[in-house]
This record gives sequence, structure tokens and C-alpha cells, in this order.
Amino acid sequence: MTFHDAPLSRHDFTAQQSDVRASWPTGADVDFAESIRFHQGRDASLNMASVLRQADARGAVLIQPRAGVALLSEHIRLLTFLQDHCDLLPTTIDAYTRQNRYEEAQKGVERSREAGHSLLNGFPAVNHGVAGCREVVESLSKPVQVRHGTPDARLLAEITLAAGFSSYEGGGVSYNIPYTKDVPLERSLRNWQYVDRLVGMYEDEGVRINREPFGPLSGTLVPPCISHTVGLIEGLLALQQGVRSITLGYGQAGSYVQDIAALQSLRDLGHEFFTNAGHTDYELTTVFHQWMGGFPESEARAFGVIAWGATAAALARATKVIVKTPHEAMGIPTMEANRQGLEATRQVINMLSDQPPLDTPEIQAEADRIKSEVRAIMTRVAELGSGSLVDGTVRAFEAGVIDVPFAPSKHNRGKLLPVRDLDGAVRIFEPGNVPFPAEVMEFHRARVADRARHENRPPCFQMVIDDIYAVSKGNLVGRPR
Amino acid sequence: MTFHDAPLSRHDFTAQQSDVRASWPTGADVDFAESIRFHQGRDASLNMASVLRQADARGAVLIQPRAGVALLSEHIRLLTFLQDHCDLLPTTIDAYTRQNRYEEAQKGVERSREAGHSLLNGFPAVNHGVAGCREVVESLSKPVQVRHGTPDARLLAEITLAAGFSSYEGGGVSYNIPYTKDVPLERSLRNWQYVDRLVGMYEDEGVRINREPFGPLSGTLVPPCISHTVGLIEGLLALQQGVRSITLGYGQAGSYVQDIAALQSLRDLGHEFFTNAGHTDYELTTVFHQWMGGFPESEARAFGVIAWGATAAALARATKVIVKTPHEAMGIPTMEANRQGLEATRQVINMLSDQPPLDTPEIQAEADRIKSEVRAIMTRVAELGSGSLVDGTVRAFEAGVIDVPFAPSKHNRGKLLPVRDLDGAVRIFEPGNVPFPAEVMEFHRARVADRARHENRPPCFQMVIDDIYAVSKGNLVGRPR
Amino acid sequence: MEAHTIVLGVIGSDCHAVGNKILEAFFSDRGFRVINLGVMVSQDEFIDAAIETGAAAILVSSLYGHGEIDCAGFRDRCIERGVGDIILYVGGNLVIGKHDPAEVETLYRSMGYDRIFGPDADLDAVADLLACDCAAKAVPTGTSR
Amino acid sequence: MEAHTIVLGVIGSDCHAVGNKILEAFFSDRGFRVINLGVMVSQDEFIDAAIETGAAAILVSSLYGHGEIDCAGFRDRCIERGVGDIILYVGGNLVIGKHDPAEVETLYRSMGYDRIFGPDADLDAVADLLACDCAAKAVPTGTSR
Ligand code: B12
Ligand code: B12
Repeated sequence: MTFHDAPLSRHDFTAQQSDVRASWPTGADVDFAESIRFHQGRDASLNMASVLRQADARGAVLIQPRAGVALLSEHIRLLTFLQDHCDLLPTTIDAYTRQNRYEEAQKGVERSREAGHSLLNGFPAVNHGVAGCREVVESLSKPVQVRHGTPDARLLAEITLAAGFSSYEGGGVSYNIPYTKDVPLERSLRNWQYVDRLVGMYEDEGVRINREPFGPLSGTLVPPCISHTVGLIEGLLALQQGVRSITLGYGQAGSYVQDIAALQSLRDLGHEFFTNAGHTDYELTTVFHQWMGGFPESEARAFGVIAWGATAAALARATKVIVKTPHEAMGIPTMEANRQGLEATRQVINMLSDQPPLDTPEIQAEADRIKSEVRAIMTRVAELGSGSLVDGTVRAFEAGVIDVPFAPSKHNRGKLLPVRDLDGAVRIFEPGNVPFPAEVMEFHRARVADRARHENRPPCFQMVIDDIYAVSKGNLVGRPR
Repeated sequence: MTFHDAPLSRHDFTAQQSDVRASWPTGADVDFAESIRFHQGRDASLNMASVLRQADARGAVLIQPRAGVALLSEHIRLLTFLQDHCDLLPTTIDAYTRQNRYEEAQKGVERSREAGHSLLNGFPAVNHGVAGCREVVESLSKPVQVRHGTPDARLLAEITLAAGFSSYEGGGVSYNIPYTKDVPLERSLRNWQYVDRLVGMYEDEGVRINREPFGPLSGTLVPPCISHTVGLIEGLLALQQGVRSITLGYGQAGSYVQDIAALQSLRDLGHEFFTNAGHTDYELTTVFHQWMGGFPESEARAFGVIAWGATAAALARATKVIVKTPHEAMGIPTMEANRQGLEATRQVINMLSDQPPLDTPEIQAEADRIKSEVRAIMTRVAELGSGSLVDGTVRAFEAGVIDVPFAPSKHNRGKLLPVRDLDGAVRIFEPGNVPFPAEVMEFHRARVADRARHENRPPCFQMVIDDIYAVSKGNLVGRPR
Repeated sequence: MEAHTIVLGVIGSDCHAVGNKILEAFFSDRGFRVINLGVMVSQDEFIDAAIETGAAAILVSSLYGHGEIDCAGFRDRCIERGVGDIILYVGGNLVIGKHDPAEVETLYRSMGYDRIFGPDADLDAVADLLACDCAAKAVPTGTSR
Repeated sequence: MEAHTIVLGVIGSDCHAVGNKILEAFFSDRGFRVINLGVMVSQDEFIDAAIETGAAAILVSSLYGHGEIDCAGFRDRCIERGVGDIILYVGGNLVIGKHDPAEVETLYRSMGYDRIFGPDADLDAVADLLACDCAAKAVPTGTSR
């Protein structure tokens, strides 16, 4: 299985670049040469790729919050507070910026200034421009990553990377399908090729920027094979454009057997697909997202969910964990709630990181199953693309070969239906057009049938709905009342 | 290995009973016949033994807080609030009552009334008498247990069991060695034979009262073999007196391999020793205590510790878990903090109880090691006792054959020194006179040496001190700074 | 009795799709005729659909925190567009951060929403209320709401 | 310089032994002559030991919550017994429940304790203070503390 998508030519890239930079006034301030000098002058401890590489070598599990507010000074205050409690810093971008609605973001900034508190759900980095973002980066003593959900993230990348951010989350699938309603996949994939090529240009100048496909997708009962496939595709697309530091992500399902197997298989598959595609000179690390579905409202219960996520991450030795907060069900966390999530996570990870990682025959069997599912899907993607990964991906989504449950995008089939089995693992109830190997599908069916028998009801959509609510109501499997 | 300690004769019992009941005015109100009728009239859902038996059959993990305040109405309010968040209720007794200092307890009640809040660290059940305790029991819709730390708990048992409590924690070793300074072991063992005989008399009348040896002892780096030995001794002594429902306890060490192995081996050893001693008609369940050592002051970190305890308990399928609170490091928890500990615990246990219990070859190896240690110690106890378990136990403590680390009692040798190994398991640094099998001791030494090498310091007392502080400082193993 | 028509959607740039899919399934199941516009719906799209289908009510979701901005002026816009008396419900995580539900309710009431729900809304209770509100609206009275 | 003698113990019916064992090891290591009475020590036992050994200071621990009752009147008792100017430190979980440390400090200061510490006391800092206080006491001055 080889893909021949070419790196964006300098010509294509430059043609796009002037439009991109002209699409909002702050784009004019990007100065690539200056920003290379800036990055090169910084300590390795401020570079995400470098810090991740070292953690990976030590087997350490790092922690990172989500955080972003409308105003520059507030945002700096927030991150300065959080950096004492975490290893890696984020800058979460607001939802207008994610849709390139910079005017609305500007209005949000102004209204936030009037209100005296943030009315935006993130930091509008484009509006704050290179100088504002540079101020953020320079105020901090840990590596900072841009975390968002932007199908066309070219201008955001130009500005934030120029400012000194050293990691950039997202990808043409993972920041489209779960985040938009009607952006054609080919368009977002092309736009992300630009971002990856930009990162590749930094790489060409000796500056390593980390790239992280967004693993959790819709955050809701996503079977590992689906999110792994998307991560591998985005990883391969990034490598094609010259990216060298890739962090593959996965959102906690809640079953420890499945979660540990998922993280193991994600790493294995990454190396398998990347080396098979001829890449050798890359760094691969992993990120585990604490439970991404609906949270319980009770803060105490939320702490339970947070700690269980920390446990799975530590037992699986993820390179880093994205941490939730006790406010998750209710709203953007206060600084203090954010710190609490980090502290609870840190305590568990510290207590566990001296202990052996967990591996059992069940975990191995699960990992093998995930691998065979992913290989089957990727084989179809390759067939559909006849040499082009972009084409293969677009056609795979059209055909429902890749299908993300509960995604809002029209370009996602939405025929696959997941459901939990008796042990709490996410299984396939309705495969849609995803090409599961026959014996694997047999396994899923049998597991779902077991549960249905146990609950005395046929496998049905209500079961899926019950599963969606289950964690927020204090369980993992959504049992009938 | 058989022990021939006889059940207390009716004559001996009655002779003691009048003194016991006369030792504080409220003793006069005990009416055994009435209390039998009361117990018999109650629903099975209010009987601890019955609820534990059913949970055990279902593989459910129940949760129980600690709670007790000075004043009756406040205590009822507290438990009424907590019962919606737990499965089993406690009544934690204050420390004056534990030392039979009822005058001081009385003063505490009065001063609490004046102050408008509790100045006692528990509920002075003897002072409140049968009628007060009956009011507690009748206000509640879950089984209630007496939890204390009383070397001479005869009057407390007379009063609380008569009032309708259906479970009684403690034992002649576990409520002496960690809780007192100079009470001769033989005396507390004899006094607890009285308590067990009293429970046996309830049993004779068809009322099953659950008994629970206190597993955690000093709560501080106690090697599982030590606490298991004490639990087995107290279990056997109870069975000898006619007790039929026994819950063996264990305090979390923090290493999941060791903790799961400890709970498995505790159950196995219970059946092994109880049936070998000729008992067949008994019910055995287990209790797992969330971390019993020093807690972190940060409430968020405390939640991490609490959730990790819940995780180990669920993965090991303990019958019940005793739950800590986010206030643990600071003081007796408020009602609200108590609820938070329960909710966090419940969330984790619910999410895990659908999932398979954890078992690995490492866990089996650890469980086998614990079993061989316990068998070696129990063999010496039997030899020393030549047929009497009471004598064997007294002599074993005199000789340091059983040795509880960090216990305050003069009747404990205090020569055994535990320390964590590289993986966080509690190992033997200095065995004192505890008869560890040679190959097992070899293993401990090797593990400790490994750690010492890794930390570049000899195994030393500072290492032990570092381990004592470790969890409260956010780790498991106390690494040198 | 004829089914009441309701328009459902997630307002603004909000992509949270899961609750929306559940609401569609739930209200259909409870006998409403549901026009679901999905995520990222503008005020005018809501109103267009309501006018087109003669809907009795619009159920607006906002999860992502920009509700305070996106939802403002919705009633005024309904009045401008000639459907000033349509039933307006709003629900979700309606403001940035964790806030007292009573404050949130006051805020949205002042924007002209008839009923305001948090993320913990009991859907059965909502459906009952909605049925009543729709029925009351169907009965022509002299006074406007 | 001669080592200062200090008396150590856990007051009342309190059995918490771990901190006490650590304090003994720590203060010995820091050069004090430590008389450790262990757990469950009465006020008079503390004072007896202090008189017998000519101790400069008594370090009282209370962990279990009854400190407010057990520790009251200690300074008065010292005065009665003729060692009214002995240095009195107290530390641990000094009241029932989680309280503002400042309140706890005021409460114990009113009982006549010179220095009051929570369970998070930094022992190195304590030892430094104690050495100073003992040295100051050793220098005879006209004024009493
Ligand atoms: C899953 C999730 C995601 C997924 C969404 C995938 C998808 N496309 O659906 C992903 C990861 C993509 C995501 C992205 C973002 N999210 Co989000 N997300 C969640 C999460 C964890 C669960 C949401 C969910 O599916 N719940 C399950 C469903 C069944 O419940 P529900 O959505 O609440 O809907 C129910 C009720 O609200 C109610 N309801 C809803 N609408 C209405 C309307 C009426 C009339 C009535 C009666 C009832 C009602 O009924 C519904 C069914 O029961 C929540 C937090 C939580 N709840 O735990 C955060 C949350 C909603 N997200 C949040 C944010 C901020 C974002 C982002 C902006 C990223 C960021 N800054 O962190 C982006 C949004 C980008 C965008 N353009 O919208 C915030 C909103 C903050 C606030 N309001 O203060 C939340 C609360 C998390 C938090 N505490 O920070 N998210
Ligand atoms: C282990 C433990 C036990 C063990 C003790 C075993 C033993 N014999 O030592 C057992 C299980 C037996 C136990 C029993 C009880 N315990 Co207890 N126990 C603890 C626990 C978890 C840890 C204590 C510990 O060993 N810490 C480690 C050592 C190194 O720290 P430390 O004891 O705090 O000592 C340090 C500092 O306090 C300070 N310090 C102490 N004294 C002094 C003095 C001076 C002058 C200075 C400068 C410093 C100083 O320096 C020490 C060394 O660093 C604490 C809670 C916690 N801290 O997390 C509860 C705790 C102390 N126990 C408590 C209680 C109430 C009890 C019981 C009454 C049972 C109950 N109702 O829950 C019984 C006591 C019966 C009795 N007669 O005393 C409460 C006290 C409540 C309060 N003050 O409001 C606590 C705080 C738990 C809680 N939040 O409810 N306990």
C-alpha cells in the first residue's frame, strides 16, 4: 500500500499563501525568516517535539490542559497560572475563529472587554495577531500548542507558528467531519496539506513543529478502528508534506482492555503504516484524551471520571494526556477547576508511573482485532485512491468505508452505529459500509447479542442512546431502567 | 494446624457480663431478649450480613463511608444524608469511648452542645445508650456498623448490638496494637472473645451479626502478610466463639499488582484456614480500605487517591470499600466532603464493575508469595500456642513473629521495617523476627536492593520516611530529592 | 389530534451534534413533527424553516458557549419576520462557564425565550410542557403572549 | 554547644504514632536531645518529664481531633507546676474538621502555646525556630516571655 500524493510545490504554496495572509489584516505581519530565528533561539525545553521525544524515551506520561479565553492579558494570566500544574500548555481557539469568522471573533473580543469576562469559548489567535501570540509564547516556560477544530486552518497556522507555538493540532478529516456541517472533505484535506507543508518548511529550516491529528473525533462511542484510521491517514498526509514529529491521538472509551489495546495498537500501526510508506525519519508519540463524551454534573463524579482516564493513560503509557476538569458538564472551566483536573490527574499518574504498564492476553487479543480492522479499512482506502491518499480518503467517506458516529458533517455517511458490549467495550452494532473483516464482524455481533440477551431487549437505537448518557449518569454501559 | 481455644462458657460470660453492664449507667438498659425480637423483626435489607452475602453472590462492590459526631440528632442527620450516597452505613465511635473514658466522652457531648458543633471525633454510643442508638438505627434504611478502635469493646458491643446495629468492626489484635500504648494483648484478646461470644449468642438466636477484623492496622506500609495474619487470627477466634459472618479487611498499599493479589490471597487464605480449622458453616466477604496513610492536602489530589483506591477495589472485586474523603489530610470531613468521596468512588466502581476483574501472572505470583509468607507466620503462631490461638498470638507478638510497623503499642516489637520497591509494592527491608521463608526473604532483599541501586543510596530509614510521606506529596515511591 | 410541528437546530457556529440527534429521535418518538436543521443554524434559517412548515415552536440548542452572542435578538427577528408569537425554547450550555441556572434563565428570558433549559433538562418534562404550550397557542385568544 | 533537651509526645487518648516516630528521628538528627513519651500522654506526664530532664521545650502533638479539649489549660498547669516559662509548641490536626489555620492559631495561642503548626509543618523551619527559641530562653533576661 503506497500513496503518491506529492508535497505541495513551492509554486502552489506561494500562490495560496498570499491569499491566506491577505484574508485578515493580521496576516500581513507574518515574517517567516524572523520566526525561524525566533524558534531557533529558544531553549529545547520550550519545543513541543523535543519535550515529547524525551518523555517518550523516559516512558513518562505528560499532562496538558485545554484553555483559552478572549482577551490577551487574561489568556496569559490563565496559562501562567496553569503552567505550574502541567507539563505542556495549550491555547484553545474560539469557535468563530475555527470557522474563519474573524469579524465575529472581533465582536466577541470587544464584548468580552466590556463584560469584563470572556464571552468567547477560546483565544482568537488570528485577531490577536503575531505580536499578541508572541507575547503569549514569551510569557510561558513550557511548550505551547494550538488546539482548535478548524477545517481551513491556514491563516491560524501562519500566525501562531510564526509567533512561536511549537505544536499544531488537527487534520483535514479530524477537524472537518466532527466540526462542520458542509465543508467538502477534499477542500479541508487540501487546506491541511498547506498547513503540513508549512510545518515542513519550518522543518526544512531546522525548526521542528509537532503535529497532532485530533483522535477523539465526535468523542462519542467512536470505535478505535475508526479514529485510528483517521489518525493514520492524517499522519501519512503530514509526513508526505515534510512533517517529522507526529503525535497520534485516541479518546478514552472507558473500557480498560479496549483503551490500553487501542493505545498499543495505535503506536504499532503508526510505525507499520509510516515505515511501509517509506518514511523512516520521523518521531511518533501518542496522546490519550480523558473521556470526551458527556460528563456527570457532580464535580465529585467528574473527578472519578478524570481519575479513571488518568489511570488508563498511565497503565498504557501514553506520551501525554489531555485533561478534563470537574466543570466539564457545565461550561468552560475556571482557572481553579482546570488546576483541579490537572492535580487529580497528576496524582494518579505519579502513583502509577512507577508501576508496571498493564498487559494481558485480553488486551493483546483486542489490539490484534483493532489492527485487523484498521488494515482492512486502509486497504479499501488505498484501493479507492489508486495511489492518492487524498482521493482515497474522500472516496472512502463518500462510500461510508470510513464512517464517524454522531458526526455533524454531511460528508460523513453516519450509517455505522456503535454500542457497548457487556464488558463496556465499544462494539459495532450496525457496520454501515465499513469493510470489517468477516470474522471480526462476527465477533462484534456476538458481543452485542450477548448484551441484548442480558438486557432482555433487542439491540436497538435506545441502547445506543442509553450508552451515550451512561457516563454522565454514573455508569459505563447504558442499562435499561 | 488446629487450635482448641474453647468458646467462653456461659458461666464465664455471665460473670463478666454483670461487671461490663455495670461499668457505665447505660449498661443497665440492655435487654437481650427484646433486642433479639427487634433484630428478628427487621427487614433483611437492614442486616449487614445479609446485604454483604448478596453483594458477594452478585460480584457487586458496595461502598461505605466513615462518619460519627458527638450529638444524637446531628449524627442521625449526618447518616440520613449519607445513606442516599452509599450502600452500607457506619457509626464511627469517638476516641474517648474507645478508651472507655466515658466521663470525658460525656464532657465532650456537653461541650459540643454548647459549641453548637461536634468537639468529639466520633459518636459516643455508650453515653447515648441503647435508646439513643436504637433511634439511630431506626432512622436509617441501610445496615449500620459500629466502627471504632476499642481494646475493651464489651460494653460498646452490648449496647450497640442491643440497639440494632448488625455489624461490629475490630478484634483483639487489630484494635489493640495500632490503637493503644500499653494494653496487654492477652487482655484485649480475652475481651474480644467476649464480644465474639456475644455475637455468637445472637447467632444462636437466629440473628446474624457481621464481624470485621480491622485490616489496615497502622495504615502505614503494612506488608499484606502481616495484616492478613492478624485478620485470619481474629477470624478464627471469632469462629471459635460462634460468629458466622466474617469480613476480612485490607488497607490499600497503592501498587495494583500487590493490592489485587492481597485481596485474592486474603479470600483464599480465609477459606483455607477456616476450613482447615474445621469450620464449614460461615460466610466470608472482603473489605478494601482506600489508602489509609497520610493524604495529600489538596482536595483535587485527594480525589485522585480516592479514585485510585476505588479502581483497585473494583478490579479486585472486594465485597465493600471503605471510602475516604477530600478532607482526609485536614480533619473530620463535613457531610458534603463525605458525600463527595462517596460519589467519586461510586462513579469509578460503576464504570468498572461491568468490566472484567484484573488478573495477570504477576498478580498470581504476588498472591502466591503472600500466601507462603502467611503460612509460615501462622505455622510459628501455632507452634508457639501449642493448641491455643490466644496463647500463640500473644507469644508471637512477644517474639516479634508478628510485627506491625509503626504501631504505638509496647507489646509490638517494632523491629520489622517495610519499604517500597521500584514498582511501588511494599517489601521487607528489615524482617525483625518475622519468619519469612528464605526464598521469599531473598526476593524482598533483591527488590529493595534494586531500588537502592536505582536511587543511588543504601536502603536506609530515610527511604522509609520518604515512603511514608510519598502519597501525601503526590507520589507512591519516596524518591530522594 | 394533529402533530405539532417543531423546528430543531443548534445555533451559530456550534458543531455539537449528539444532543441534537437525540432530541430529534426523542421528540419524533413523542409525536411531534420534527424539522431538524442540524448544527450551525443561523437565526434566519430557523425562522425560514418555521415559516415554511408552519411550525408552532422553535427549539434552539446552544452548547459551545457563544449562546449569549448567537441567541440575542432572536425574538426581535421573529417579530420582524412576522412570526413574533412563535414559541421559543432554548437549551444546552447557554453561557460560558459554570453559572447559576437562575441567572442564565433571567438572561435568556430577557432575550424573549419562553422556556430555558440546562444540559440536565428532563426531556419528558420538556415534551409535556411543549405539548401544553403548543395546544395553548393553537387556541386563538384575544391577548398575545 | 550543648544539645537542647525537648520533650515530645502525643497528647490525650490519641494513638497516632507515625508522625511522632518521625519527629523523634528528625529532631534527634537535628541535634536535639529528644525525650519521646510516645502516644497517649497526659499533661502531667509531659511536665514530669520536662522537669526531670530540665527540658527547654515541650512539643505536643494532637492528631485525632480532641486537641481542643486535651490541650486546654496546659500553660496554666505548667505555671502551677513551676515551669511556667517552658517553651510550648503544638502541632498536628489540632481541631475537629478542616478549618482556617489562622483561627486554629488564635485558639491555641489563647491557651498559651508559643508556636502552633498544622500537619503540613515544614520540619526544617520548625527546627530552626526551636533552636532560636531555646537559645533565647538560655540567655537569662530580666523580662519573662
Ligand atoms: C462531545 C463534546 C464535543 C465534541 C462534539 C462532537 C460533535 N460534533 O457533536 C467535540 C470534541 C468536537 C467538541 C468540540 C467543542 N466543544 Co464540546 N463538548 C462535548 C461534551 C463533552 C459532550 C457533549 C455531548 O455530546 N453530550 C451528550 C448530549 C446528549 O448532551 P447535550 O449535548 O448536552 O444535549 C442535551 C442537553 O443539553 C439538552 N439540550 C440541548 N439543547 C437543548 C434544547 C432544548 C430546547 C432543550 C429542552 C434541551 C436541550 O438535551 C440534549 C439531549 O439530552 C460537552 C461537555 C459535557 N456535556 O460533558 C462539551 C462542551 C459542550 N464543549 C464545549 C466547547 C467549548 C467546545 C469547543 C468550543 C472546544 C473548546 N473550546 O473546548 C468545541 C466546539 C467547536 C464548535 N464549533 O462548536 C464546552 C461548552 C462551554 C460552555 N458552554 O461554557 C463544553 C460544555 C465543555 C466544557 N465544559 O468546556 N465538543
Ligand atoms: C494513619 C491514620 C490513622 C491510623 C493511625 C495508626 C497509628 N497508630 O499511628 C489509624 C487507622 C489507627 C487511625 C485511627 C484514628 N484516626 Co486517624 N489518621 C491517619 C491518617 C490517615 C494519617 C496519619 C499519619 O500517619 N500521617 C503521616 C504522619 C507523618 O503525619 P502526621 O501524623 O500528620 O504528623 C506530622 C505533622 O502533623 C506534624 N506534627 C505532628 N505533631 C506535631 C507537633 C509539632 C510541635 C510540630 C511542629 C509538628 C507536628 O509533623 C508530623 C511529621 O511530619 C490521618 C489523615 C492524614 N494525615 O491523611 C488520619 C487522622 C489524623 N485520623 C483521624 C481520626 C479522627 C482517627 C480516629 C479517631 C478514627 C476516626 N474517627 O476516624 C482514630 C484515632 C483513635 C485514637 N485513639 O487516636 C482524623 C483526625 C480528625 C481531626 N483532627 O479533625 C484524621 C485527620 C483523618 C480525618 N480527616 O478524619 N488513624
